Amino acid sequence: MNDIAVQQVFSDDDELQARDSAESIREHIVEIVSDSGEGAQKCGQTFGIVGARMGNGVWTVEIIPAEIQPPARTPDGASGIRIRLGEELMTNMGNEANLVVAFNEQVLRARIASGAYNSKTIVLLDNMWASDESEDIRTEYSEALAEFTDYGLEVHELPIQEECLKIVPDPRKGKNMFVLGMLSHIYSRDADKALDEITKIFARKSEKIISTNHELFKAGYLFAKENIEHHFEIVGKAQTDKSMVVMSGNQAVGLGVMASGMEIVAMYPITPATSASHYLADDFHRVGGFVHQAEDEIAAIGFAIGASYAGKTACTITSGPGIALKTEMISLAAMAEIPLVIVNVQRGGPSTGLPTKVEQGDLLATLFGAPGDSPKVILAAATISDCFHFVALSRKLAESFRIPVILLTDANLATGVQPFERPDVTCDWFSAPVDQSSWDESVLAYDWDEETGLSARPIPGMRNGEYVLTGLAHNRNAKIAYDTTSNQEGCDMRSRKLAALGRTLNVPEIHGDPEGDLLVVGWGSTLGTIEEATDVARENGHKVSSLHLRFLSPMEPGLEEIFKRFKKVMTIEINYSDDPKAPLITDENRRYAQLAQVLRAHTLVDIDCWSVVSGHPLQPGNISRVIIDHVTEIEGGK
Amino acid sequence: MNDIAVQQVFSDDDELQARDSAESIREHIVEIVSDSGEGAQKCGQTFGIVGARMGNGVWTVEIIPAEIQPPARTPDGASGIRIRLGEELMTNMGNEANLVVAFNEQVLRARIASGAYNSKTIVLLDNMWASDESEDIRTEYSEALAEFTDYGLEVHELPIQEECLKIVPDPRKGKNMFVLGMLSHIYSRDADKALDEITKIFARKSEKIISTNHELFKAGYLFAKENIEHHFEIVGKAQTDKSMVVMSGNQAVGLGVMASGMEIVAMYPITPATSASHYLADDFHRVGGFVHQAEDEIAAIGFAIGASYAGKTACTITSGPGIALKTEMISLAAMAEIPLVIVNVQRGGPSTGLPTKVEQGDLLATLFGAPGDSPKVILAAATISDCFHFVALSRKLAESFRIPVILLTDANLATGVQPFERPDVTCDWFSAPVDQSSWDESVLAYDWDEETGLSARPIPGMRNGEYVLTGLAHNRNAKIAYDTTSNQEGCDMRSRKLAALGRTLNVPEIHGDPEGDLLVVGWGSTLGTIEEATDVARENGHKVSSLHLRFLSPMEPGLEEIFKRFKKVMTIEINYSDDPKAPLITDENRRYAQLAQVLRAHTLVDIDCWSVVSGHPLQPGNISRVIIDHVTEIEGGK
Amino acid sequence: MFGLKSDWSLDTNDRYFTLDDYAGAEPRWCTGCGDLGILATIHRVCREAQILPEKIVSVSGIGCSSRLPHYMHTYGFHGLHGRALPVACGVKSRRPDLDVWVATGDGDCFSIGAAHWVHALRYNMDMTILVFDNGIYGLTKKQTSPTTPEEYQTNTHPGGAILPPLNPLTVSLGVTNVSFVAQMVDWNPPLLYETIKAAHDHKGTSFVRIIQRCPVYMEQMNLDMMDDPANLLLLKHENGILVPEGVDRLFENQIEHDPMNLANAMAVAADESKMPVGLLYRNPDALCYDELSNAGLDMIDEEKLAGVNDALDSFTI
Amino acid sequence: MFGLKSDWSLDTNDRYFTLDDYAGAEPRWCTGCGDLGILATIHRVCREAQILPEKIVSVSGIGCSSRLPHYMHTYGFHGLHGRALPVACGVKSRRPDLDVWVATGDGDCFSIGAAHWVHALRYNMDMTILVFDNGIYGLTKKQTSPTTPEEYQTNTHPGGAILPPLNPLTVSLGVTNVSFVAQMVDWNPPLLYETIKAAHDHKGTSFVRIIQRCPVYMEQMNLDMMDDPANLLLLKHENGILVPEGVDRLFENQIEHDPMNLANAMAVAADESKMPVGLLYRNPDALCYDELSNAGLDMIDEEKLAGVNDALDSFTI
Ligand SMILES: Cc1ncc(C[n+]2csc(CCOP(=O)(O)OP(=O)(O)O)c2C)c(N)n1
Ligand SMILES: Cc1ncc(C[n+]2csc(CCOP(=O)(O)OP(=O)(O)O)c2C)c(N)n1
Ligand code: SF4
Ligand code: SF4
Ligand SMILES: [Mg+2]
Ligand SMILES: [Mg+2]
Repeated sequence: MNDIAVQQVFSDDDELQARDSAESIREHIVEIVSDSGEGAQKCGQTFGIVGARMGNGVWTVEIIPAEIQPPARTPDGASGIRIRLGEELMTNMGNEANLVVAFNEQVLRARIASGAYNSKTIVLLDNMWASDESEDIRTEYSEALAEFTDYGLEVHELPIQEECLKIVPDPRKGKNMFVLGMLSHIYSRDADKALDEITKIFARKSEKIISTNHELFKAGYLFAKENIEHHFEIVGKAQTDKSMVVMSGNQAVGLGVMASGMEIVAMYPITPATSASHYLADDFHRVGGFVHQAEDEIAAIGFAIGASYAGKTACTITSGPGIALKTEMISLAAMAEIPLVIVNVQRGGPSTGLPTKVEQGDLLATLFGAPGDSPKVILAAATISDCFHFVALSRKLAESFRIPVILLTDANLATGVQPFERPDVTCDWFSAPVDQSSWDESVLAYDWDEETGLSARPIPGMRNGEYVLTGLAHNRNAKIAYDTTSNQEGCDMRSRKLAALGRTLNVPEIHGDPEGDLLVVGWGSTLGTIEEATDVARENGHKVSSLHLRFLSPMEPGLEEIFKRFKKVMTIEINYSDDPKAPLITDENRRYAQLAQVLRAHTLVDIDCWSVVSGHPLQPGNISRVIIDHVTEIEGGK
Repeated sequence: MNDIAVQQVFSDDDELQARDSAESIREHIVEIVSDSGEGAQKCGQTFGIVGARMGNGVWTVEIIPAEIQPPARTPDGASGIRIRLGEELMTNMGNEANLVVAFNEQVLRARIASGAYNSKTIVLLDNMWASDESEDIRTEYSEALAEFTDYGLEVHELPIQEECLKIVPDPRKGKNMFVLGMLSHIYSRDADKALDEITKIFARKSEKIISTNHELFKAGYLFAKENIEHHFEIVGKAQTDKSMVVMSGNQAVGLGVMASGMEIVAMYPITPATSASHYLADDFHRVGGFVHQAEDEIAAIGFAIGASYAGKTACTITSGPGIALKTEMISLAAMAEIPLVIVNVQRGGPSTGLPTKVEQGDLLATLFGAPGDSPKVILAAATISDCFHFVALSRKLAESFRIPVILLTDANLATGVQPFERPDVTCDWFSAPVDQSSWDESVLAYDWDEETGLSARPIPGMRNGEYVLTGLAHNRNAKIAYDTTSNQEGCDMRSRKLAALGRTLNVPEIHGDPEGDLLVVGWGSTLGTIEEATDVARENGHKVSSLHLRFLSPMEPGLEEIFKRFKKVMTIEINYSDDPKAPLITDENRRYAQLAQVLRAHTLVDIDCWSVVSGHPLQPGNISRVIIDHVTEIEGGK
Repeated sequence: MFGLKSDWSLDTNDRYFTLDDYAGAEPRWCTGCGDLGILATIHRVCREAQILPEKIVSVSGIGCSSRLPHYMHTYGFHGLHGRALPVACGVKSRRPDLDVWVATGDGDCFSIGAAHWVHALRYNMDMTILVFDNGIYGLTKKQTSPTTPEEYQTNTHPGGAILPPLNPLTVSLGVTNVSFVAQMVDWNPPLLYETIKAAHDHKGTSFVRIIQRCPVYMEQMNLDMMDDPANLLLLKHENGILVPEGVDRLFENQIEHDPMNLANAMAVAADESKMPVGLLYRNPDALCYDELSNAGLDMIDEEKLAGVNDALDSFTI
Repeated sequence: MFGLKSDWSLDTNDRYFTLDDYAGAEPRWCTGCGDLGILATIHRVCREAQILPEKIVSVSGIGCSSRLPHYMHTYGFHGLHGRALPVACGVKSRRPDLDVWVATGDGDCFSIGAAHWVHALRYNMDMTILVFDNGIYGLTKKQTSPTTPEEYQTNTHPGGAILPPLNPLTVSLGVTNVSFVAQMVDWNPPLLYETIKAAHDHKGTSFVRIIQRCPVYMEQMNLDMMDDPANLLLLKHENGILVPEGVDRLFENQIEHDPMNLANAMAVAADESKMPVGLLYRNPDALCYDELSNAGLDMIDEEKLAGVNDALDSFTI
């Protein structure tokens, strides 16, 4: 039996021995890069999950090529994954990788170009190309190798393909498990946990496939043990007593929907939002929910609005271009006060832009996109845990405030995988069943509370509650009203709801000292990076703190006061702003990053910004340099 | 013959006599209100045109009911027109009317409710209802009359219907010309000019119809002469040597398109934009142009973009909900640098809102509506003359800067009628013919100038210019580019164009002193009202000036510096802002009017705002009170 | 507060509804507008079926015709131009107990709403779609619609509409999974009644194109047909629309047409020499999407909680 | 700088184009993707017709198939998902000299673009529309499209697609003023060539649905047909698609079908037991909207100036 084999190969002695000789480190960043379709991502995800199960801090981020099946052995085709593994909680993708396993030398070149490595990076490279039958390939290989050496990388050429061929005839499917084995030895992983995970991956496949993959894993493990000098140990200290879950941001959104009690997700496929719906399509039935794939984005939100109107607050999930198309409907939801949850998994814009890449480019569009005044609640998830919890929160806010709620996440959260505390869902999380009691006839359909703008809504089926919802200007009685006061009153009441919600929010907590030279403000998926970078700056003796906003509409309170306690405030964002040093750009005409723009109007504080639209997640190393540059300037100006 | 009859009735003596006894006044506001379909608007427009031809300043604004054929004799059904007629140039609709002709008493009630009259308003009311066969109507009539008297109106009951019946069997069609005759006597109009205009109106109808209407006119004229004591004279002093045209803002937009050399307008009907296309559908063929009515707004802008891409910069005309639908396409035009003119005739929002009413509610949506960074040029017309000239300007900017240009007008300009200097169009105004010379192969499709972001574009048909336009991130060679630098470069270059255009703009001129206590900033159709109101405040001894912005993206330069010369700056706008005195609203959470929001971020000056969303044009009387209230507070605070 | 299920069958029997119980605000359509008669007919169908007013949701887009919900004393959703159908589908998606009606215009449905039209017919959720086809944009004052007759002068085509009018029947019949397609004129109240009743009785999406008079902007179009009923072709069949006694005497042209026969329906629809009135097609067996979208509706909270926990388990480390 | 007209007919004769002259960037489609063969066929048709590359504009939406413009060395417009057709119509609206091709997918055209699809067929502007129908969303990785076979498992319907697939032919044929409807499979290069050539030669909008293999996400769908050509039905007619010698031997099912006969075309399209390949319908006399939209194109500036002044005159006081 298989299990016995495991025992045999990984005897206690072996394990012990392995651990003994390992160098103890606090964290490492590992990448696995390959052509698309070679399973590098599956390998890395499993490596990450094993890490999480061992109590390590883990952050994974996928390296996604633009094409479905890009040509093999091309830099553009680089597909893979990065795993940051540490003793403590990891909050971002980190800087240059410490170790990378590459299935061919070309994909490595792309990663080098994007600054993923430095001269200390250990490279484990499949050497199969050195003896390829094509002379071109052999040349490419040796040329690239020379390049890498120039770059200072420590390259180990390994016979990965060759070793796998001993077990399977076509190592394109299987090499990844061999590599997982290698990595498991290098990082002193618990091999049983890894084998467990492999079993899970292939659960729907045959016994044969499972055992072959186990075999590959073991071969890799032993190969590393015998042939690779590098051997590390990263003790898992992040583990709490609490049970943990590990998932991607999009899965978290899907689970959040399930835990919120929403029963309808209406969507139209769009990268990088779609995988949230894929997850739901698999699992939504567990809570009696249904995913409607509509004919387009407008129909998707229309369908969700219909369900919401009928009493089942619904959700639509999309990305930038989809948000653009939904603009008119979002405005209807605001105007007619239809509870609705809209998840926007932001990607690179404008237009079709960078579909698979990260940007925080939709803040202004969601705040201001619709003609007229269309107040809505806007939340931004900063972590994968937020992705889960904020969906449930959104549903509650949508219903309590009779308002559309937009939850902003991004491509980085969507595909990143991270452990977080297992949420303790209770039945209170679910929306109440559709109320079908009689409606009190004396209560109007929009019986706005003067103070808060709030009102209860009749649900179809409620006797005596009959009213006609309209996107035209209307009065408390839901009747179309063109008189001189109704539209003003309606606008007042809808805006008032934001003030009412704002009153319930707390002043956000500052990361670092409550005053100082520089305050860095961020939002969304950059939380971990900014905090880590701020910490570095502070460790270097600079008076820097950071602040992360999760409510963007209404704003969290107390910002102006916080800002005034710092000599300078700047935002760091992944969206466009004019570089102040660029030609023609002056203090007067400079176009600011999106949150900076909003905060300037909101607080009148002269908020600076630093932002990029390269499509890549921010690295703490770069960001700490940016921060130190800015704070040094202030210190100089003292 | 008809002409002889004219001579007979209006002998020189009569004319003279009429003028002699007339009271000379500087201006009057006249309204004609009726049930829908009774021709009040035609009557008023003609009255206005005659005024313009006599050298008077004229401003007309339509009173439009929400329904096509609202029930007769209901306040909601009030349909009509207001004409402000003065010696000098008129720039806005003014305050309460001086004289009103009402076809029934119910429509008057709506106007009273909306504050259109005061106790000095002279009312000329058809008395036919006093003897209606329905007792209900007779009662309504007498009750309303009592109401009016209470209100202090000076009501003259006149047998208008009765008099018309002497000429036509169904005075519903015809009464308006009788009223035109009445008004022409009351205001000492040149009757020949009026008869001319009547002939023009019915040019396509039979001789019989023309002569009947002439007859009605003359009857009205004589009736007033004999029965109405009021008799005024408003000398036309606005007339210059220059030839003048008189038209509505939407007609001006249509003519602007014709004068710009654009050949395609692609549109989908939407109020209040559609009548611009109606005008073009009539006349566009004169310049070889074509109006495409598309299946929806997205197709309309797509069609325009296609024509633009193919070398014929095109135009799409719409209103708020249409802009919402076009959001994704506008972002494509920005991203792929397609010259395009988008006219947005703003109406009341959000959502379907107040389709026939005015709002300046789309500034933020056009500035920020699209995901990612989508720089575009945004202009706002302040006058009907601007509606004409800015379309031509927009086409030029669109081509020179390879950028979409959005021209904002509004429902007020769209239906208002005003004389302005006849534009002197030359062939230079037209776009050059489609360039079909060979393209220099060494020049890339986006050969961005580092300084300005500008580049020349290849047009299909140009040999060697072949390139593929894409909304994906792309490099100078128009190739899809997901690398780390291309998207940043593209975004930089597109934004740079705004800086380059901004450099060519002048510091806007201040209306009034260059410094003082209060600066009122406005944009769009409120120009005349704000300036008149500012003048009133200044005449009352307050140090108030005003500033009107026509470029909203990029902004005109020097604003911060201007603002700093005033103790306080506030915007006055027709869009939503939280009333600072409303419950829960604080300095911190207050949501500002749209231009105020933009200017606060732009200048960091603490800009206040006053705005309303009643759907009505602003009246100088109200606005001067608002201004005086605000400035008094500052003076008190000295 | 009652749960959804428990309340569905409450007090249906002790209430009797008159026409007035279904009538909302006073209609603001023009005198002579065909919409008035259609509204009255809908009221009648509701009254005959004694539908609980609070269980009716009428959904519309924007247009004269789309004002209809305001004139019903029921729940209503007067949404966005062209988007009635997605909203109606959403309403139905989790509320099988609601009786969903859609009022839409020729511009609303066939122009800006065309994609939703095709796809709603495909979904075949249980609802009654009435297209008020006056061949013109009414509310926005006389622009060309997809069904405006060629050469008819409008404000966007003052020289006359330039394309032959779209035939909504042939397109509708071409949509896979379509289950009910009928056509009727507004000025034959008994037949209109039977048509709307049959549409309402049908399980699935019933698509009824109603040729509707707009005396204000479209005098000509229908007058031809009204003046000379020979321009109409009455479709008769035992499975078709019931033709009330006496009514069929008005039609000089009549054919037997089996509504189960799609090929024949296509042929009848395609022949534009006469305007067919009656039921063109009906397939009671077409798949209804709402039966799928409503799956899981009866799940209780405890089951849901177990479901969420099971799902979380698979992510637990 | 040359004016539009003067340059139209310049130097057409002294240039000869090879296939390479039409080839753009190297295609990035998957191995075995049917798109590759379609692209090659388009290159061939262009080469045979010796179209000036700079006069070709290929317009697309978003999808794997919509990458096509990048692989042509011509002008191209790779626009927004679902919106290829309005853009293509706009391109053609004032440039009768340009040869407009549209590459679109089953999602792009039949789902999000459905309204434009119906209306572009109605406009019937002179262009060639090729729908690359792989029955799946390729680019976004295996979601259900309107033409996904029932029960086929996708990422949005892991339990299998729940609706019967839309029949794009019956819808297209139902659109008034449609003028050319053909269907072909990507894996028969000679017939595909003749089909695209015929489509390109046709004046008006040619709609060609190409059943396209997507080995990555849609193995099953086409394999049935490829394995057993008995699933296909070859349409033959002297006015139809030319069937190259030897090719018709591959088809055990063949019928004579007159493409002028709309009713027959409907019947052939509606019969889903076999997949018809060939020309279903062609009407050379349908009105072409571009002939109207191009009116006035040759007006010189002086005439325009006179036109503007005439117009201004009517507003002058
Ligand atoms: C997005 C959007 N585009 C355009 C309009 C303007 N609009 C309102 S109704 C209408 C067309 C009405 O025609 P139809 O659907 O035939 O209805 P009818 O009025 O004839 O009953 C249009 C274009 C709108 N309200 N919203
Ligand atoms: C507005 C918008 N919605 C969704 C998407 C995402 N998207 C890109 S391609 C595509 C569908 C592709 O399917 P199809 O049209 O069949 O083309 P294929 O890839 O199969 O050739 C979708 C949904 C998008 N880019 N833009
Ligand atoms: S305009 Fe026509 S469709 Fe609209 S209400 Fe009047 S008659 Fe009816
Ligand atoms: S995913 Fe399918 S359609 Fe797309 S390129 Fe690959 S094989 Fe072709
Ligand atoms: Mg209509
Ligand atoms: Mg496809």
